[in-house]
Amino acid sequence: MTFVLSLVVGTLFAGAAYLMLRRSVVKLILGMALLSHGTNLLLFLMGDGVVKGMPPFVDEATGVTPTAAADPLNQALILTAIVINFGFTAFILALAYRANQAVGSDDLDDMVETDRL
Amino acid sequence: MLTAIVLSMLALAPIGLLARYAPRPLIGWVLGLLPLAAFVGFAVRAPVVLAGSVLIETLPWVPEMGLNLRFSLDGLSLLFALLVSGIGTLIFIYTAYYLAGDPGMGRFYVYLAIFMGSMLGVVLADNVLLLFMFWELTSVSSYLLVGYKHDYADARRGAQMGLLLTVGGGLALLVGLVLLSNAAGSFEISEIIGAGEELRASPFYTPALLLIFLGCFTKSAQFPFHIWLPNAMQAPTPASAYLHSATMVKAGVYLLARLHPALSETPLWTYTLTVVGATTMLVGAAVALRKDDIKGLLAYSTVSLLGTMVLMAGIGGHDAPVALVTLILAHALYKGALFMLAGAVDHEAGTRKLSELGGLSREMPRTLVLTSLAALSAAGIPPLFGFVAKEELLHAVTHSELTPGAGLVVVGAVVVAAVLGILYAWRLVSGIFFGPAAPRKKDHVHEAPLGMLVAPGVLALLSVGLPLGLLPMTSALLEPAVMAITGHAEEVSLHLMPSALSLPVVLSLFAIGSGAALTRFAGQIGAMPSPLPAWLNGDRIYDAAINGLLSSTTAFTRAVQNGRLRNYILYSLLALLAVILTPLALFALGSAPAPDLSNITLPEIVTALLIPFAVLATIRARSRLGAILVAGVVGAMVSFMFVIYSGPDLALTQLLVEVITTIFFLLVFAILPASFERLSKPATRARDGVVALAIGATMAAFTWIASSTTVFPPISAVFKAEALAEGKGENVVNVILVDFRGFDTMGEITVLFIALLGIYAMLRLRPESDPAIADMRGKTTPDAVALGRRGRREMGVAGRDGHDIGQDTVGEPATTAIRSQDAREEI
Amino acid sequence: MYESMILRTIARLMLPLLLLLSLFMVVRGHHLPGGGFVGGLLAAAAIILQIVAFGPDYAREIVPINYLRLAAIGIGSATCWGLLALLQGEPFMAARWLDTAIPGIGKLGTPVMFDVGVYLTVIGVTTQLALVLAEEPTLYPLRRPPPRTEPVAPEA
Amino acid sequence: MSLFQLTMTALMALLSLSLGVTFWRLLRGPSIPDRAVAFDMIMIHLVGLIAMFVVQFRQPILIDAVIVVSVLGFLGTVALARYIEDGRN
Amino acid sequence: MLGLNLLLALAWVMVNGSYHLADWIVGFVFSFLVLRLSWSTFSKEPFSVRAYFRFWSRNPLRALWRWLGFIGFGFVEIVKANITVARTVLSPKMDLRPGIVAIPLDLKSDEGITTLANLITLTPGTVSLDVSSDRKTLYIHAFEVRDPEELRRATKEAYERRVMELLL
Amino acid sequence: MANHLFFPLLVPLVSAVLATLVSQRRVIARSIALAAVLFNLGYSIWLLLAVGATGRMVTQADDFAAPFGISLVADGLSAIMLALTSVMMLVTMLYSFSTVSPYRERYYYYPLLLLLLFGCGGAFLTGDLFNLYVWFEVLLVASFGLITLGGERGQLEGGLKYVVLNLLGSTSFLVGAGLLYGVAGTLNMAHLSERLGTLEHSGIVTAVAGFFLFAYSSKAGLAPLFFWLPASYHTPSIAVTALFGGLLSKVGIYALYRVFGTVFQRELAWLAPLILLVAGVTMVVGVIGAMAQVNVRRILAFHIVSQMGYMAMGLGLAGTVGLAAGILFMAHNIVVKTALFLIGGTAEHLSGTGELKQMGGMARREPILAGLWLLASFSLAGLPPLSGFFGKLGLIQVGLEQGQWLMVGVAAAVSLFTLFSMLKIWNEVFWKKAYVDQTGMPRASALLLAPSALLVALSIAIGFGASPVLNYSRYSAEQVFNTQRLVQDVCGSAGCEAVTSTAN
Amino acid sequence: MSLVELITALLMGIGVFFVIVSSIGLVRLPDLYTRVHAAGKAGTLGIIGVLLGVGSYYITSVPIVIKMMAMISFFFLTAPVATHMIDRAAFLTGVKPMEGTSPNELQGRYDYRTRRLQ
Ligand code: NA
Ligand code: NA
Repeated sequence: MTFVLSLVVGTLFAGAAYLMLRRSVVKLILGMALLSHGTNLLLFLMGDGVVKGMPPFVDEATGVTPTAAADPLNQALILTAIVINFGFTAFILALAYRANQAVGSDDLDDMVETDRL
Repeated sequence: MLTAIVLSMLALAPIGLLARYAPRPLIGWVLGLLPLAAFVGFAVRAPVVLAGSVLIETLPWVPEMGLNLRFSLDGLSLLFALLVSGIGTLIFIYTAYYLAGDPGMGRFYVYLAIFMGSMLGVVLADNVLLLFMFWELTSVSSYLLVGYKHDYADARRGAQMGLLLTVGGGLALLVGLVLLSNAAGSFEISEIIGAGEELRASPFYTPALLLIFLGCFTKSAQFPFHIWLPNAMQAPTPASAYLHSATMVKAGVYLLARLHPALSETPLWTYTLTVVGATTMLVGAAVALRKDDIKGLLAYSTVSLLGTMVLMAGIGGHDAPVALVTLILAHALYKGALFMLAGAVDHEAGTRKLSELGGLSREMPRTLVLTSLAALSAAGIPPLFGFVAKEELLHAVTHSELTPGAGLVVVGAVVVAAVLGILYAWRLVSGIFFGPAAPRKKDHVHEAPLGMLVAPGVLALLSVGLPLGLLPMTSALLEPAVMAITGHAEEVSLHLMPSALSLPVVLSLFAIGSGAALTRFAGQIGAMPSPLPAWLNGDRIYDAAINGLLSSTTAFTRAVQNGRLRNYILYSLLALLAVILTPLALFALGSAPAPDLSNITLPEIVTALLIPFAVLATIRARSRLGAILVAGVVGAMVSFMFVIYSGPDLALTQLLVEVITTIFFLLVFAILPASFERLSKPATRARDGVVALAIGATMAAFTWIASSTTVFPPISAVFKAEALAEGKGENVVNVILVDFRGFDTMGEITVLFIALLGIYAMLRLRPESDPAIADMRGKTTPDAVALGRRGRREMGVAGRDGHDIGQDTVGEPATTAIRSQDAREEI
Repeated sequence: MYESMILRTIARLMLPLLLLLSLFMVVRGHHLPGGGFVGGLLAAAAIILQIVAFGPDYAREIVPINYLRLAAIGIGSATCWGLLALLQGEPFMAARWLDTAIPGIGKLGTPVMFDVGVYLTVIGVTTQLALVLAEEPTLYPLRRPPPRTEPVAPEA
Repeated sequence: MSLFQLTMTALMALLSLSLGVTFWRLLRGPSIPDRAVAFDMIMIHLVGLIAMFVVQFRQPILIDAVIVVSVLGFLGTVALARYIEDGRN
Repeated sequence: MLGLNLLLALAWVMVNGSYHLADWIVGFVFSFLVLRLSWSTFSKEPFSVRAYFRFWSRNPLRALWRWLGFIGFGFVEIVKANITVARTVLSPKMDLRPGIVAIPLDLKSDEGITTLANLITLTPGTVSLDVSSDRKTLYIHAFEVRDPEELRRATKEAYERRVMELLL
Repeated sequence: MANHLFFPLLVPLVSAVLATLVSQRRVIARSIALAAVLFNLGYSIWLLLAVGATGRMVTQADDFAAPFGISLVADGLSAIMLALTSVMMLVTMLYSFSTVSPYRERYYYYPLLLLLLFGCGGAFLTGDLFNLYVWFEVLLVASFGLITLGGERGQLEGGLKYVVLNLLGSTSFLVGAGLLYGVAGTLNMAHLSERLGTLEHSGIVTAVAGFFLFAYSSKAGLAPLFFWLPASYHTPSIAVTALFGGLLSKVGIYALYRVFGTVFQRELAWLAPLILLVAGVTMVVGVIGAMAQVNVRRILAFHIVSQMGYMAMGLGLAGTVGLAAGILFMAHNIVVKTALFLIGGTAEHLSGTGELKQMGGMARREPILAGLWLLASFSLAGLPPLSGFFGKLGLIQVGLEQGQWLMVGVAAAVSLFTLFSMLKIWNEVFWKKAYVDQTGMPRASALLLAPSALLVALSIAIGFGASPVLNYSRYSAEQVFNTQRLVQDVCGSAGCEAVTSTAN
Repeated sequence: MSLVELITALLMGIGVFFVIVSSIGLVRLPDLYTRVHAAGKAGTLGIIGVLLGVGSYYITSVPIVIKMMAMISFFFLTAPVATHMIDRAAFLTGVKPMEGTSPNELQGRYDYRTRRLQ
């Protein structure tokens, strides 16, 4: 399944790249959302193998975490990444909205005044 | 002591500001004490040096880089040090008269003092890096002096041209010096000179030498870098006299002389210097003859002389070094005087153009006398010191180490230059003082104040005095200098009258005779149209280069930084591909294991494959909300993957975040145009598609390879083992988050918090909500005003709006736009 | 915006239930899926539901808290629990546990309290974001930019 | 694999196929409310899938996830419907 | 509100699966907390101890009984509705005669109207579209509208009456 | 354990929270912020001395042992960066007091600054790769807030580019960290360097290093990833521009030095030619952009890019001496760049515009400002005896020793072009006659001049004290490269791998 | 297969059946207003069936049973609200009912200015 999921990661990144190359602000943001999904899934596959149905919890009966359980560390990293990304997505949303408002267009090619000579 | 002199000159530079307050021109005499003190300091040490010793002082500064405050005083340094401080004293006095009415005189003195300190540093430094440092400082002070009258565009241009050329050459020099030092194993000049044999054999010899030449040629205004010097005449005359004639421009010559013992006597050295020097000599002389502006004329004559000096440094032979030091001294004396006198004329007559002058002999007799003395010396007429120098010069070229053919050419060139020198000297004197008087620019032209003539007077009289009685003393002064150049003991005996009718004497007489004969045609020669095509003009080429630089950089920048985010992203993605795909393809792709497709159930595969479909749908969506929704489904499916593959916390968080983000999206982008416009061309889409596929394939390969190669066991086993015991929790992931790696979580909630602060400010602080600002820009919208008011209310600043806006400082673009607009309208 | 009485009735009912669920998530988070983030997001979702049903103004009145301050306080309290160890000469955030479990809640220690800080921060941030975004005027219809007079440069 | 687990796998497979069918409606539209319905149904499918996963892999701790997904499905659908009301599609 | 508080506390302990006194207390405190926070969604009057101790219903047991009956009724209706839907959806040729019908309401309370609307949605052939702003009309969409008047009557008869027994 | 390492993080954090709560009372917010910055300044100077005297300091966040928990590691490089951060923060904060509008101040200007300080501190102190990512994001989002604070159109437009392109870099960092964890199974930099050091040559590791190179290069604005920088840096308040221009852009360089100096030491040798190429192109492209611009802050923004090339060159010289030269250059550049932005910003502030064409007359009107500018711009161009000379000289010397002729040539030539474009500003803003009537123009107050004067003095001091600074840079560079010692300092004398194997 | 498992499988089978019915309805039915019927009714019953299955599987665990009951009530309460919101949004945004929808007594009842429904 890791192989299939690797392909899925690839499609997420490909979609993200394509969307980010569009001119619409909305597509740009969607592209970034896909990018973060791809990253999260990629991180997820970097753990100690992909395990079906055995989350990293201490078994109540035995009092120990099964060694075969999924890797908890990369899950913790992904959680951090998800939350950070949440903040960023919100920020970009608000920023895109305000830029959209200030420029009067959602075409990124209309937002060239700051740096074009 | 040397260190003290140099550093105190620099440190005391600010006292020049006194000139703003004290009585003028008396203050010039007071400030003149500064260089005088230095002069005395060197004079006191002169006997020791003349006796053949070298004074060396060392203070460590940055020994790690080889930079030390190491100064040495040998004959060459002494000659220059005396010139710099001596002429400096005269210039300080002269300035007080010349700039008597200028409010910025204090500033001028500061620059002069900095220059003097730096120039002393250049000639005294015994460490290449230290030398370079002072070298650059002289360029900088020259820049400030040339640009002194910076309200004028020409002054700014002249200053900039000089700085760019000299600093550019300086950079080459720096690299060359570092190379040289690396080859010699030391940064101390005395040691480098000692390593001459090794240096000439080193593979770095050629590059180092060429780079050093570049530095020296730019500094000493050698063709084709000479163009900055005439433009530097925008400087007030004292600066021209001091820097651009007597001292700074000789720094390059000084350095060539200084490194002569170590680097000379190779064909590269000899012929480069000979060709460049001779060309400069002739070009300078030829142009000088055609100049209408007296300072321009003097500048080109300086160029010519500098060429001659470089020639002397190059041709080799027993006599060249003697000629070199004699020329340096002679030129400093008469050219310094000529500049100051030209300044006096300019000061009194209000113009520097020969065509607007003439017949001033009656109004300015003293000036006439002094100018004539200096000009005669410049023309090499006996019994002035210039003649002595020219004798030595001709002696040197006839005894050079060049091949006979080359030697003959050089002799011819020197004679031609000598003839031209007589001609432009004649033009100068006759053009100012004799002939028909042009309409006066000023009403009452009269003699310059006596104080203003003191300094040129001293120099002019020295040109007379040195040959008439002081020659032995001069020889004694120059002897150790020559020794420093040749690297071994030399005897110098200058003499006014040749002992025999040797070839040099004949040539000298020939030059004087033909020069005198041609004087009556000097005017015509000067008025001849230039034989060179118009575009072959240094100034034009420089301007064209600058404009070309500006327009090409503008075109390039416009093309690259074109404001389009998608292009930037494209460049970024391509760069990413370059740095990850290359090593992947080269090193890692081979290690990829074969795909393992066992143990996959239908629900897994269906839900996993929905993700690519949803991605594709997001791309192809024609409706925005549709795209947002489909992208949301991607998130939901990813969370489902987390559920299946044992990440329940991930799934929960991911899904919550997904839905809340989608709602945020709806909150601001809810009401949208129904569909996306097709903005990009098909070709663009195809290109982007290729890039996207490449990115996707690369990432898939990375994921597969990295997830299937585990070189080292992950450390996560410890977390599983310790969760309950150490972290008192059964949810290992949560224990990591709040305990084992709680520090990450700390940072992560801070990210959320900061994002909130930023978003809140972005949405509430609205320039267009501010009635005071928005009204002027005509951009107020009721919504924005309401939001701004709401923000202010929430911030607890309601009712203080007016106060705040009044205080809103100009740094903000909003108000500045208005301000500058107002300011323009007032004019 | 058209009001929906049906939605409002259900949203009202959901508020305490979802808040309670979020508390449950936090309390059980150390042992079951959940924790400060999930709990905080869930609580925020409960309030967002009120925003959806009633609009931001009324939602502010229903649960009258300054959420930005709540977020600040959340971060501050999370830091404070970490500081406890630092003041005793141990590294920041070194865990401190009460010896006996609190009945009904379980083991209490600084990591748990830290999680509560996270919970408060996440509620504050998410809710405040939703509120300010919901208070924005609708974006469209926008005035379109004036048509380009200059020719469009070819794609780079 | 026991008969029960086999049944569950089969049911899950059916449910995931049904999910695919729903997804088609999401892609197809044509109107935004159509997509909203599809979105709602997708969330319901997710709830179902997770619930069945709970049984098949004996993962009762995932039940909280089921609850959260249901809540989010409702919230998402309602918000979507709510904020498109002013649009003209 | 106390009743609701206790109910939530009960839910808390049951969901936690642990019935110690401490759990009850924690559940009660948490429930109180969330109820206090969402007070204004339930009550027009400001929070006070008196308002808090006011019970929801005068006869909770009877209300409970009625609710259970109502739920049973609803459940049966839902199953019937689904069979209808399944038959329609799975039949090869769908023959639909849909329509949107306005139903005048006798119910007054928010809860009552909402319950009715939900019930209508879950029962065969009809879906609630919206309630008029004056709360006097409920608009429904029906699969099969042969006679609008008949539909109006049947709906009021079958559903509104039952809801009115519980809520007004 | 050096638990004091938490203080420079916690003090700004707690102050930021407090300043948020009192943000509408500007005086209190200012005082809190100033106090926190002063504390950090004092602490970082102490740390600089202490690290110089006793060597690396280490502690473990959460008291969870390395390599499992998060290590905080202070070595020379961290101490230098921390000290410079504090100084720049102090200076820009002082400058803000007289230039930032009360509006912006109330909308969490000081909390954002403090949180930026928090993020920078964390980034410079952490010894954990993923934790570094978190700190990057903290300082990134704080910079987002600061760059858009004010809501002007330019800020929004530029901010969008800044945000999006920086997030691409961040994502690459995260992906790289994830892949590295997948391959090497750990996140602690010391442990990573120990583990990767035992590999002969692992293709996948080299490939993964590419992600980090991309990520940090894009943070540092190296070619061709610099576009966000000139698009956005001139848009916010002057103080913010100065802080970002001076300090923030260097965080990427810091990360390059740190991660490629320790974790990817082997890959650095492979990548050095590429890094040098990138460095050269960056220098040239940046200075070309600067020459083309006609606005004070935009010229300076492009110069940042150009100067980044020099710092990358320090890394590309792939060795202790090269890195030391790079560190020296970075220290110089942080100071001078901030100074230039403040001085140019002051001229802009007084003139009411930053367009060269509409400025002028400043040399006569504000001679002190002019003097400061001249010193700072000459320092930037590398004229002696200012700090820039030593930064450049160090790189040139090492470059020549290594036979990197082309690189040295480019570095030298670019400094000439740098001078050229700085002269452009000097000519247009200071020397040229005033474009408008300046009678009503405000005067530069002492408070406006003091921050830049302080920095210029610091630049001169770095020049005159180049020897100790260079020695400290070398000491730091050696610390960076000496991974063996790092491993021992972080995980104990047996090393991290020993800890891991006993724990398992 | 034990009794519990049998019941579970049965309930879940019913649930899955109705969910499938709803998704087929979603595809086959002619217009939005009719599709909403399928989603609102069949979807809800389907998911309730699945949840009942879970409840029956873990019948001995009170917390799980309670949670399942809570979820079932949640769906009863919320699913109709969701369909109502979607229907209304569709009507407001001008989604046309299928040909032959009669009567349409909602037509023209929304006042776009005052945002009220008569
Ligand atoms: Na792996
Ligand atoms: Na701990």
